[in-house]
Amino acid sequence: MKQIPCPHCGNRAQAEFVYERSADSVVPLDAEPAVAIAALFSRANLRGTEEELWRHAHGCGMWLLIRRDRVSHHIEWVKPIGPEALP
Amino acid sequence: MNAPLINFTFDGRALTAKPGQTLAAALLDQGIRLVGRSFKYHRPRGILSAGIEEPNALVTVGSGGREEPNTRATDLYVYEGLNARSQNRWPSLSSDVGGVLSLVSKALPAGFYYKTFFGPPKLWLFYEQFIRRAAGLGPAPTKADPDHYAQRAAFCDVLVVGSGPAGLIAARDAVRAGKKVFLVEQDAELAPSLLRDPAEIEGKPGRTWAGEIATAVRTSGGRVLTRTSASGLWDDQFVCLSEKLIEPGQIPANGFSQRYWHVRAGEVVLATGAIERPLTFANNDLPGVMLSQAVRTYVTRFGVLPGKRVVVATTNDDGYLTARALMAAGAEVVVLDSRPAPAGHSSGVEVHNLAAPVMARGGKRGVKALVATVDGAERSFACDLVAMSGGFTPVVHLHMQAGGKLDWDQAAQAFVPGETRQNVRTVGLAAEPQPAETVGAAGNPKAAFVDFQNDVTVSDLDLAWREGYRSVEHLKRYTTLGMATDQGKTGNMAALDRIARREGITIPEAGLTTFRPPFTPVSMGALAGLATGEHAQPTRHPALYDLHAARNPIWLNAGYWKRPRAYPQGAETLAQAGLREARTVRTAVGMCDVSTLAKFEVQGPDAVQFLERVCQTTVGKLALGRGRYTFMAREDGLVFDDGTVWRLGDQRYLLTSSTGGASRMATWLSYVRGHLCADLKVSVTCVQEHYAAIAVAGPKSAQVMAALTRSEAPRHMSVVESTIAGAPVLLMAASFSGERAFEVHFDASQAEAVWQAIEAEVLATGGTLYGIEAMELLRIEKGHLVVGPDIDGRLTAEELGLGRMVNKAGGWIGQSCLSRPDFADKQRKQLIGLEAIDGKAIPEGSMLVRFVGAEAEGHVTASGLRVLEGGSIALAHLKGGQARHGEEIYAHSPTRRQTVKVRVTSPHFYDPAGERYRD
Amino acid sequence: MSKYSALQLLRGAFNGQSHWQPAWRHPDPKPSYDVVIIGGGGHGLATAYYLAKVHGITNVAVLEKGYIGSGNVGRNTTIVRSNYRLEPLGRFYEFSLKLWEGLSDDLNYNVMFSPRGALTLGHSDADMIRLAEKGDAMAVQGIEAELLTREQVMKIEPCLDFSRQARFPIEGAMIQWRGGTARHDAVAWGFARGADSHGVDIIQQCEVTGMVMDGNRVIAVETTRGRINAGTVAICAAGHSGHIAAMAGLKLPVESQTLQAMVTEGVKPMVNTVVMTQSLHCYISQSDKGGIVFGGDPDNWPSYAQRGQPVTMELAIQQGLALIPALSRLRMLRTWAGVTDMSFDGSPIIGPTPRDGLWIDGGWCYGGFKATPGSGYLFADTLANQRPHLIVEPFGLDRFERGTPVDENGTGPFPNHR
Amino acid sequence: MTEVSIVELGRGALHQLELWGDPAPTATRIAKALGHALPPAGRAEGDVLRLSPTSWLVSGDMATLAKALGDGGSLTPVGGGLVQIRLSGPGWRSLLMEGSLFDAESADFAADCVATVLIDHVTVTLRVESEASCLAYVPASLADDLLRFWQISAGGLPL
Repeated sequence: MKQIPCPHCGNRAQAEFVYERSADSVVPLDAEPAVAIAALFSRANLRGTEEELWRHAHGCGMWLLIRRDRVSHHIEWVKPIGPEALP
Repeated sequence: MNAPLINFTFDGRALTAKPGQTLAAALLDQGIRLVGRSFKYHRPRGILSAGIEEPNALVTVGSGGREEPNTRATDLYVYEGLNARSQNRWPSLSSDVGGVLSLVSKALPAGFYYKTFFGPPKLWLFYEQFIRRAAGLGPAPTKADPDHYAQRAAFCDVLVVGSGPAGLIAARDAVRAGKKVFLVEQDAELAPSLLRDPAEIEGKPGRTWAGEIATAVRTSGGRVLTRTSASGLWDDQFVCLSEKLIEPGQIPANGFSQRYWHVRAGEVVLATGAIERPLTFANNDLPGVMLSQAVRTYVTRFGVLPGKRVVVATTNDDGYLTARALMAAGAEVVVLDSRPAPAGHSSGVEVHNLAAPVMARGGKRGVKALVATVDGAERSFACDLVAMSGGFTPVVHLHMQAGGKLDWDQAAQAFVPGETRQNVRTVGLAAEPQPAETVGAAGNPKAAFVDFQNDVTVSDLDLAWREGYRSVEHLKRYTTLGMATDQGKTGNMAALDRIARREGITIPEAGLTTFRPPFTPVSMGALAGLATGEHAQPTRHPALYDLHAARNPIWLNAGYWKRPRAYPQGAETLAQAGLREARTVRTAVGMCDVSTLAKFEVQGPDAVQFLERVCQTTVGKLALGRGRYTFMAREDGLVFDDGTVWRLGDQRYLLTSSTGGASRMATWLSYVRGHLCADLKVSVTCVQEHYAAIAVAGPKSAQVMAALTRSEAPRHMSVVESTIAGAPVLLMAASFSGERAFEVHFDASQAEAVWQAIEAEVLATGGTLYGIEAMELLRIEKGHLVVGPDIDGRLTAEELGLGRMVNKAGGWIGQSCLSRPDFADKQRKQLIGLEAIDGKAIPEGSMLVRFVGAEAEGHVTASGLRVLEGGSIALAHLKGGQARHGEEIYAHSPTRRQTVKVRVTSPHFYDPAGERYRD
Repeated sequence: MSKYSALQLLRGAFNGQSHWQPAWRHPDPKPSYDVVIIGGGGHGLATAYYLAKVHGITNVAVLEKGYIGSGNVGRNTTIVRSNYRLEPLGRFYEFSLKLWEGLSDDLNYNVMFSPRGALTLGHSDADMIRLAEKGDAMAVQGIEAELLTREQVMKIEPCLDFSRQARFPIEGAMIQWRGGTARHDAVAWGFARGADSHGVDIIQQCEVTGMVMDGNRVIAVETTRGRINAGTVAICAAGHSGHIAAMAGLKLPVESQTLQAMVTEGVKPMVNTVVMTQSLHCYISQSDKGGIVFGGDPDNWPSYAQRGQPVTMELAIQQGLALIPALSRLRMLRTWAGVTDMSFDGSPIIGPTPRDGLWIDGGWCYGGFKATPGSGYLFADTLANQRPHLIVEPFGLDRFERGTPVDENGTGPFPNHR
Repeated sequence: MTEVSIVELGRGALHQLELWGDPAPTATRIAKALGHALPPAGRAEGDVLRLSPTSWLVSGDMATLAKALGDGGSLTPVGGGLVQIRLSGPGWRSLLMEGSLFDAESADFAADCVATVLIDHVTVTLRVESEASCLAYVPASLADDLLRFWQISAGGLPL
């Protein structure tokens, strides 16, 4: 049960967050088929550090980009994603 | 002053205990030594330890829903009325038939079951019944638990696990540094080691000193919890504690029997101490062979003398403390020390050096003598108690759970905590155990037990090693070593020692198995908290719930929601009520709660751009006040949801989608908005619960709406703002039934007024309430799809028959993945209709086959009937189905023994031209 | 190989069980093998066994970085069944189930396959329809399935909560009587002993660290015990498939996630079958030792740690206690976790890779244990004939880009949406 | 037993304010109209409560707000979907620790602090009103369940 520093809500228990997808599986809008298919159906899936998209589903609801070690679970950083926002 | 004695029973025998005694202490006090039977051979067993590591003395306590099997007598404080029963014996503890297994044990070595019971699986199933009945420990519970278990969060700067002197010092230092401290002790008393070995600390009696620190912890905002076990340590110092508010089987005063804590700590200090190791010799499992510190605990803390003639067998200095305590209590003591005599040392007790036990003699009534080698020669010592100490195993479980490594302490012959990546440190005897020697196993290896509860002997280890199960994990799994309820807390080191000797390596080279949570077993009830029984998962009540409830519907659990399925009249069955309701909708009018639909307000200058990404249909062409059917594709191009989109204002849209997919849709919209389209000027607000919604459907629905709103009802697929019963409503002319119909959406706080107004008008017009059952009949006949059975996430819009509605301009998400080659295959499944040729009901879910015996080419997704005319119809997925209209095939359900001949048709059975939508 | 039998055990009673031989050798790796299998788990060992036994290909090495059976074959909930909705899955798992039925005899190692019934509960009429659909799909394929009424379920599994106000009322069930459980470790050991007896080298403490390529062909593997040349390299390392495939420059349609399970202290028999449910995420059975074995959802986040999330398990227990209220006073004794290859349609991946000489058997999600003999047999056949066996053809690695996933749940490409 | 009172207040007239594009100019207009700035993350002020980086929950006079908002964002009625429950008395913080994973006992969680948290499977938005009480905004369909949870839990709070 990680503690995840939400840039909007502060430190919160992992149970409030949902992992959505790895950053390398984001299909950009209007991606060419080959790009979309590659993004959607293959993963680096590293036994190491990767960037991932999470959502603070049971908190502020915002999307977050998290860089994290998948063996130790250590979080290197968390960055907010989304529209421009006031502090 | 003598406190009153506590009455309890053991196997029906009325007994008494002194206050503060554990069941084990009380039984020993009463001279009861035989407490249980072992798992495999049903050997008679007594009490080995005085703590949570106990492998032998397991009992069942409590009654009814509070019956708790496998409770350790050493970890159970006697309470008035305690009713404890021994386990795994029949007919009684002293004459257990299962004991015959002891006699054939020679043919039942470790892993014997892998080598026999061959034959067909049914034969194993037959043998297995007997094995299952013989195995298991306590009785299987049968009743629901009447008690509550709380689950509670806590946050602290420092969590100290263990309240021995080292833990108390850590707690005191943290308090002095201004920290919020949690101090956790599994025993009922703080600093239990000071009850066993009273001492003066910092010039005060140890107990006083301990009490002062506890008070300091409390007054500085921290907490002190006794009877609390730290069972698991997870990422980022997240620690689960299980606190016994009352003893197992006891009736709680406030309804709560345990509290399970989820603690996030800044730092965790493990002052978890060490567990004494037994010595490995023949018959070391006899009642009356006990751990040395445990004996001392019984003597000093509980005032019980477990034996009068005692042999203390030790590999370390701690055994001498036991010898002294025993002598002070009046016992006759001999010490067997495995080590050579130290120079000039006098302990005032008969000591034999270079002495190690070989075999105990005795029976179910207990040990009678201990045979030992003393300086190479065998000698027998008559005794009624053996107190043994093979050194100490630090409790490193939580350290290891935290991802910590282990180091080897040669002097103590023990693994000690090494580096860890979490903010966790270990102090006291868990970090620096007392020096001790390792003595190998002695005596007949077949009777020398390493894992007491699971009956693993030295010869079992030898056999496993000989057969190639040499990794510790193989050894553990093959022999079941350390897999009993005590998780090998006492026996693992002896096993490692044996294996290292066989392999010719050191113990650290042999390694250790991984410790996983929990440290001590945790009640399932505590893990579930209050979320049990009918509250295991929340039930969602729609805004109109109470109004339905007053009308006594048949309820449907639809996911989390509770929805009316039909409103039967008189003795109507569900099917009868559903059909009546559907027919009334077809001929007059009906009303139905559709509040649970997912609803989103999409607003802003870029709302259309956003919606045309998400919806596969066009949105931009929608005129103000108009709406249309829409559907959405996943990124892989397959349709996953459908609904409607309405233009409420210039830049304001309402998007509805399926109830079951509501949270998935909310997440999806949030992803598209928040990540893919972060630069758009748009807001997407979930209004699923804000709007309650009532569908009014039927040829008379326009008349009903006109009467309610005192204005002409909007035409099909138009939306107007209006008022019903004084409440503002959105009136959307949309149909899911094939009839002219409306959805009335309104602020859920107006639920009662709006419902009652509509209900009065509907009933006055000869209409009815209808539920999901009728809704299904109506929509199937019309060929409307639902998410789940029809839109199952495996078909494209084209295959669902929605192709001509797809936005040809593209731009919707999922488009690029539809270019994958196999989607061009016209033999993929497609949505079609079916009608039964002989009128029989078409079994929902049945397989579509060309003939019985052929392979399935599709299946029935929804089955219904022609509401007014009768005749069975269905929706289905069929390979290449859109080109097979007119073909006759079979809907085949072997599980229901039904086979119905059906004709493939269009899925639109009712008013395909949509003429009924016009007034 | 000394034969296992009751008679031999009895003989042992008189010689102190001293006549038993090692179940497998501990050889050093040879410089070269016809087939090198990466991963000494159930699938790798089974593949080696059938390669040797059925196809006579015995110059085979199974490389295991730890000890054999240390991965998912030893960290599951031991359930064996073939009750799938989609035809390719039904066909595959039924093939496997048939092998299970003769496995103890075939291996001369009792894997304790216990067909005590795989019971899937339905909590609503809709659930019952979906169960009927699954049962019908099975039956049409010749896989026996039976729908049960609430009353029938009551007789089979009286410990369940049959009250009408139950959160998950029991409307009925589907049962596959031939489903059940097996002793997980015994499967690894039995295949290891069998493979070894046919000459296969099982090499433990031998981690593959790289692949040696000649153009597009994999010709050898680098290991912690040196380079080993191989005619064919077969990846059988589910959980770590992606890590291994990356050594050959491949990205897979797989994400590694943790799946947890737990067992309670043992009690006398109370759960007779394997209890699963159509709409919940917990599955419950009772081991021969009496412990109630519990599984739930995967942790739904990528992790290579064999360590789960406490709250995930608590959710599974909440559901389990709602189904069997009497479990409340039992105690959770032990938890474990495995790293699973979550594929992008929930189905396995078996067949060739874009690299010549490199084949894969992975993507098992949480269905790998019951697949063990079938996967081994069919993968061995695939390797021996250098083409996918008909039954595993639908499970090719390229099915995602072709557009033919085998998506049992229809939930699309993200494992955590399943 | 620690004292806490749990009172269901029912649904209220609430709107969700969302800003799009560059939020700064809109926020300035709104601040002028409200007489105070839009509260930052984790805070509430007056009738306005911050929900997320781009959204606020507001009650009171919508006309002024709508005028100030202009086309800088949206104002959407959401009050029908939320039931408000007031926890008061010395035990409210203690009660919020039950079935939760959030530190409601922290001194930092003071008056006008806002947090959306998970309690007994339910996502709840909390606003500290004062040391004496806290207001919870609960999804209406789940309010019955959460109320029951709180009522039972209140009986077993630790000292």
